[in-house]
Amino acid sequence: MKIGFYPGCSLLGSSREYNESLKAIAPAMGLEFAEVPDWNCCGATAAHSLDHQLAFALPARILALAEKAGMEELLVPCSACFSRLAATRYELQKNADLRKEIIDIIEMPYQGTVKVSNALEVLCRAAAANLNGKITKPFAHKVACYYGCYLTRPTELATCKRTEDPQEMDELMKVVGAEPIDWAFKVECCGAGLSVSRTDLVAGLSGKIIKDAVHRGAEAIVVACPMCHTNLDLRRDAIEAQSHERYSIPVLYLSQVIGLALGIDPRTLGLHRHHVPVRFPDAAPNASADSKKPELQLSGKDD
Amino acid sequence: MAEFEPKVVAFVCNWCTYAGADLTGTSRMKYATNVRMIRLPCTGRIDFMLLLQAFGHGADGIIVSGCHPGDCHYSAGNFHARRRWMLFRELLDFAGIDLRRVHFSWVSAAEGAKWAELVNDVVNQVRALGPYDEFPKRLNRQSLEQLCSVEVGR
Amino acid sequence: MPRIGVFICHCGENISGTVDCAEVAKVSAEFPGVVHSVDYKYMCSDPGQNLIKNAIQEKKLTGVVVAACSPRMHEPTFRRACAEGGLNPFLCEMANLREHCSWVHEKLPATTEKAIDLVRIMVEKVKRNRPLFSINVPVTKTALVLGGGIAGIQAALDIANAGHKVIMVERQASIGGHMAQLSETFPTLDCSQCILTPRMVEVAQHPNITLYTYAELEKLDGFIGNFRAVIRKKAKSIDEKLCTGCGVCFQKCPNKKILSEFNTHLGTRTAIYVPFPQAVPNKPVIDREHCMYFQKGKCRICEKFCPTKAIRFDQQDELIEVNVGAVVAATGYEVKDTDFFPEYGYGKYPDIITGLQFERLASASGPTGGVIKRPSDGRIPETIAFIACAGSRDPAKGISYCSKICCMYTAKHAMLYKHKVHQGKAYVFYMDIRAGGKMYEEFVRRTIEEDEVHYVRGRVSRIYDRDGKLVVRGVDTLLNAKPIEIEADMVVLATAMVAQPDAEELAQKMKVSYDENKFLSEAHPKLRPVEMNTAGIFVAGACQAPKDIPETVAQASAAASKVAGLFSKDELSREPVVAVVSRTGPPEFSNCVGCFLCESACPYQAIEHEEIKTRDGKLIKTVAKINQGVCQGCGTCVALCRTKSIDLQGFTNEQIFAELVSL
Amino acid sequence: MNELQQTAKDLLEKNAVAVVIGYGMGSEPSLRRAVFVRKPDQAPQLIFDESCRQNLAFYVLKPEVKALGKAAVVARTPTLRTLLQLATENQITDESVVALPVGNGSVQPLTNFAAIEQYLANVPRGFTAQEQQELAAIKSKTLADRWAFWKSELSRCIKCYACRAACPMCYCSKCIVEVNQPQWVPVPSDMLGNLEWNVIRAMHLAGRCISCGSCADACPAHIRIDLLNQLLATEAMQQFGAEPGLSVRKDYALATFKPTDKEEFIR
Repeated sequence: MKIGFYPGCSLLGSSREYNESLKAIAPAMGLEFAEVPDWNCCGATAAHSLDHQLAFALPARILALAEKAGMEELLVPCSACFSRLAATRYELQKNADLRKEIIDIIEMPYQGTVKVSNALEVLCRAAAANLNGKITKPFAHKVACYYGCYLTRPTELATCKRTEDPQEMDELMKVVGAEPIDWAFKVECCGAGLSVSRTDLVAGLSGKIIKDAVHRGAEAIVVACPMCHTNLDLRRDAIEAQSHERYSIPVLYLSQVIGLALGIDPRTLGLHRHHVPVRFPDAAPNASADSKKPELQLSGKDD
Repeated sequence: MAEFEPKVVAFVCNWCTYAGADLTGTSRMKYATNVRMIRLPCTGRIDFMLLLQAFGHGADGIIVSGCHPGDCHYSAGNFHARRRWMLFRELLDFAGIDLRRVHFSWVSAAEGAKWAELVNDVVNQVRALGPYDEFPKRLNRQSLEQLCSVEVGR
Repeated sequence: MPRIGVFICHCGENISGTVDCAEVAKVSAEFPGVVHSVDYKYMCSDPGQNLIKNAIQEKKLTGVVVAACSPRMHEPTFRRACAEGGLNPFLCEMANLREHCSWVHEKLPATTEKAIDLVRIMVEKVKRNRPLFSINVPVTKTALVLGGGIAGIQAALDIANAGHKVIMVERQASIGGHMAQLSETFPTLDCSQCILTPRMVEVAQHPNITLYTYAELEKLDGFIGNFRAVIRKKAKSIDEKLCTGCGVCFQKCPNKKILSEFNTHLGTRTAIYVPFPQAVPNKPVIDREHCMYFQKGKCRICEKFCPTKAIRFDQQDELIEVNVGAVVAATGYEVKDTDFFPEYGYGKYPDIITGLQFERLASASGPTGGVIKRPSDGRIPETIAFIACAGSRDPAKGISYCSKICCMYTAKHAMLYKHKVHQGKAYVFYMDIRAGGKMYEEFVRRTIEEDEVHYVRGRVSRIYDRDGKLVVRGVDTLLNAKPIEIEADMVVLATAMVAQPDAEELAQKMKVSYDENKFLSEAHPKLRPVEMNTAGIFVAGACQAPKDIPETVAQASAAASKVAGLFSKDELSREPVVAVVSRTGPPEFSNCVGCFLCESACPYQAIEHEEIKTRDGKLIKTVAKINQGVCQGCGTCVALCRTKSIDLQGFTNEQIFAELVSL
Repeated sequence: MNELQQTAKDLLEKNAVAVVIGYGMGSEPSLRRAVFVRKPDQAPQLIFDESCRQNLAFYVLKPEVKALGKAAVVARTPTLRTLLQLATENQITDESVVALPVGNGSVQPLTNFAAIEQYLANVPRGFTAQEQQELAAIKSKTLADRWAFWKSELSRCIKCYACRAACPMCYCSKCIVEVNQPQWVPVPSDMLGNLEWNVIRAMHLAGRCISCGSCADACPAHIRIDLLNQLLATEAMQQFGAEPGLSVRKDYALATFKPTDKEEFIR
């Protein structure tokens, strides 16, 4: 299935491995991505708290470009981008006056025909259709599925059904052989955009999430959002400093977990880029020597 | 020639707007004399044909008014009426009948002032539009009287 | 030929101040059909009314127009005068010269012209008036009370004590309702069962009350004074006449692990059971879904031990048809279960309970004998958190209303807990404290000040488990909006009061309206709070909106007095302003084509199907028929009817056309 | 024999129906007329092509046709919808009529309402682009032009009521134009009466009209009265979600309401 693709800034920067792993698993999942030409910033996280029009105009331009390129569905892996694009589509659908106003600003025709999808829903759908029989190395570990905020809020845009206790990622993880744990912080706030400005707050909030996952026996935390990943992975030192505990639990993108289960080389999946070393796949017989190396590297952004 | 004085017919429900107009009276508020009220139990009773009949009998403007949604004495008559009005208005507009001559309103039994304002406003608007000569008329009392007087004159 | 009399009132100077009444009378005299036209200072005075009465007789009037004040003021007066003068009262109409003319216009020729027009309009209308006669319907002086909670009990007793028959229908095996489940009642802390059970017994023993428990309303037809109800008596599987209520059967019943509804699933019962020891009637029923004999075909132990041989496994549901004149709906409420709250674990934590469950824990007759214990492990909680507004006032959860009783019972719960567990800590999370009621605010203050319950103003965002504790995460908005966390052993949610799950179905059976929350709608929120928009059906208690016991009892007594008022006459008389379906001669017999599109437009479900048959019983056609006992005369069907087969007496199409033609 | 003819023949042979109402050749090659086939060997009279436009559903209600016994009716999509709408209005009962759907492939007799509902669920609906354009063209005129347009159109009306006779939803035994106490519509054909008649007709069909176009086809003066119906059908659909004739559910848009119906025109 061919599907539009909007990487946004993080998939080219801090979460390159999300991008890499999505692309790596795409063929097996029966997905083909077409990047939106000439795309721009989605506006997150500042625009909507500063300028109402700008907050809608930026995503609207992206959607208009996707429309122009003949796309029916647009995969937006970053949850923040997803939220902005989906919210814009929703508001413009509801409010004809606003739509007119925004069309005037972006000076492009806009119909709202492009469906905005996040990685979780696209991968769930693709897994159901295409993964059967392809799992060669079941990811047999206890995982804490962490949804964060944007996949479940606001309810009008939520793609998960039980928004306070979503199950979609848990089900997907079962498909690739993992054992999702029942835990309390699936949809708690990680601190998100305060990562840089108030690292102390992020350390507190994300610390609680990690603590609960660890205490309930999770071996990995699975996420679908670059922001969550940054806070849980990159801010680990700050978290440990504040909680006076050490946590070795790695944080993986769901695409990386699927990739591992498909037997894809960890380096291809970008596992070596993580701050917290990833010890998967653990000494499996056909694991390449290469795949063990990355865990020694710290946030190796060397290529 | 004296200024044109329009004839405005108001179809009102007994429980809200008629009572509201009573309150206008007890409060001694003044409004234009041009309005003639047809009292009905409920806006639900107002057949759309009555409006055309009013135009056909010389009305230059029409007011239809009843209870606010939720206040209907019969609990839902006004909701049913509102649906009919929605379609009827679209049809009149499509047929080229000037909707500035047909006004819909909710006036409660407590809104004496709103009634006075409404009547004045509609009368002023219709006065500005002039007599509704475009709309074909029936032979009615006045035209009959005119006819009679012509004959007598002969 | 019509002979119309016109009477112009000066109303002192109220009308004559701006309208030239003599001129109006003079012009009116010339209208076709007018044979008498006078003006007078005060038409509503005795001499004024005599003018009308005399003219009716002397001039043989066939219609009267009184041009005076608003018909909403004096129409009854002048109609009565006409009746006394020998004219059908519905041949009298009023032109509103005061409120709609003299008071709202200046003294100008146009004002007098308008007055003349108003008279002319009414003359044209009254010419087409037909004599109408009040509609009399007999009244069956028996009331049907649906629901045997405190609302139904109060209403039934009041009606019965007024000397009328009452049929009470309760769907559970015992009357008593939710009030029987409560421990103590605010603000006096008197024991709920102690005040309720004597009333339950009174119902059972009252000579005027017939009680059907384990029964439901199946069907309701008819109209005010003349309802016909079908009641389904579910099979109790016992012969009530033989059963003495000795209780041997439920002591012997082997299936003892069924969760008790009365104990809110915190205790158990047997398959043959009475819901609680003080049940009325105190005779068991067999719950067939859990009875081994009904499920597996073997057992019959109760039958073996029953000393009076009262067990009847082959008993069938029984349908009873009764005629009643009035219905009181007192079907009560439900509370939302804890699984309604995703943020509090979707009901997965056993120590998060509802307020109603807490009542059972606190009740001396409850599953723990009144000791507050955790359902999970039976430990006495050292810290307990109460969360008010669980679901209520939360549009995101679809419940935007206030459940009204939670502030008070939460205070009561916290107080009871502190009385029972002195060293325990109690927290109450609240949005606002609504303690409007006699001694209510004082009660809450006592909870806070004397019993030292910690009130935290803020919402709880999440509850999760950590090391055997329930972590309650919320915010204290009074402490600079700081997030707070409490490690509790038990959490009590004051879950929203909601309509019964089948409230909508019941409303449709009774053909009454209900609101978006499925609570039954009263006819007018202020002035007709216990009547429903279908005449003859009344409402009491929490099936109409959340309310506490005193309010429920007050409403039930009010409904009972309405019923007693209705039953005080043998016949009901009402204005004949109703819709009628016209009938014509053969071959059509009626212009109605039986499309019945009017049926759903009628706010009162007054439109019925009538079959026109030949003499030998062959169906010619089915046409609409208006039930005149039910019709309130709004005329919505009249405007909808394409063939104009329906007309509204008093406001006929002909009359309104005549008014328009006379413009 | 084609499928339609064969199906009709089978039905008649099996005595499943007493008459098949369908289209046959008219007095001129370009014309079609309704035929009532009662014998199996007459089945070849039945034809169906682009020119067969009349909505045959209304024959089903005629006493003369009813007297023949159970009928099968050759049904284009509008006819099928008409049958369902008539059912919601208590004019025909289930399994009293067999519909022979034409114009969408196989002619498989639909013997009950459920089958018609199911069939219609898969048929595209809504107005064609051309119909929408015609409506938009009038709407885009100025008020005065619209008035002038309809005045000139309606002045040609001779009040023959062919529109009524052709409309399957105009089944009232006594139409409002015949109600004379009071006289709702003046008898002579004058502008006011013509306007009133057409407004009444459109309003009475609002929420019930399934837009078959038979009224306009029947008009000898070629007045586009179907546009009035189309306008209200569009409005009823947009404002109330009314789509008459798709099920036997009683949901006449003007006999129900939503408290949230739009009312910005009411002050």
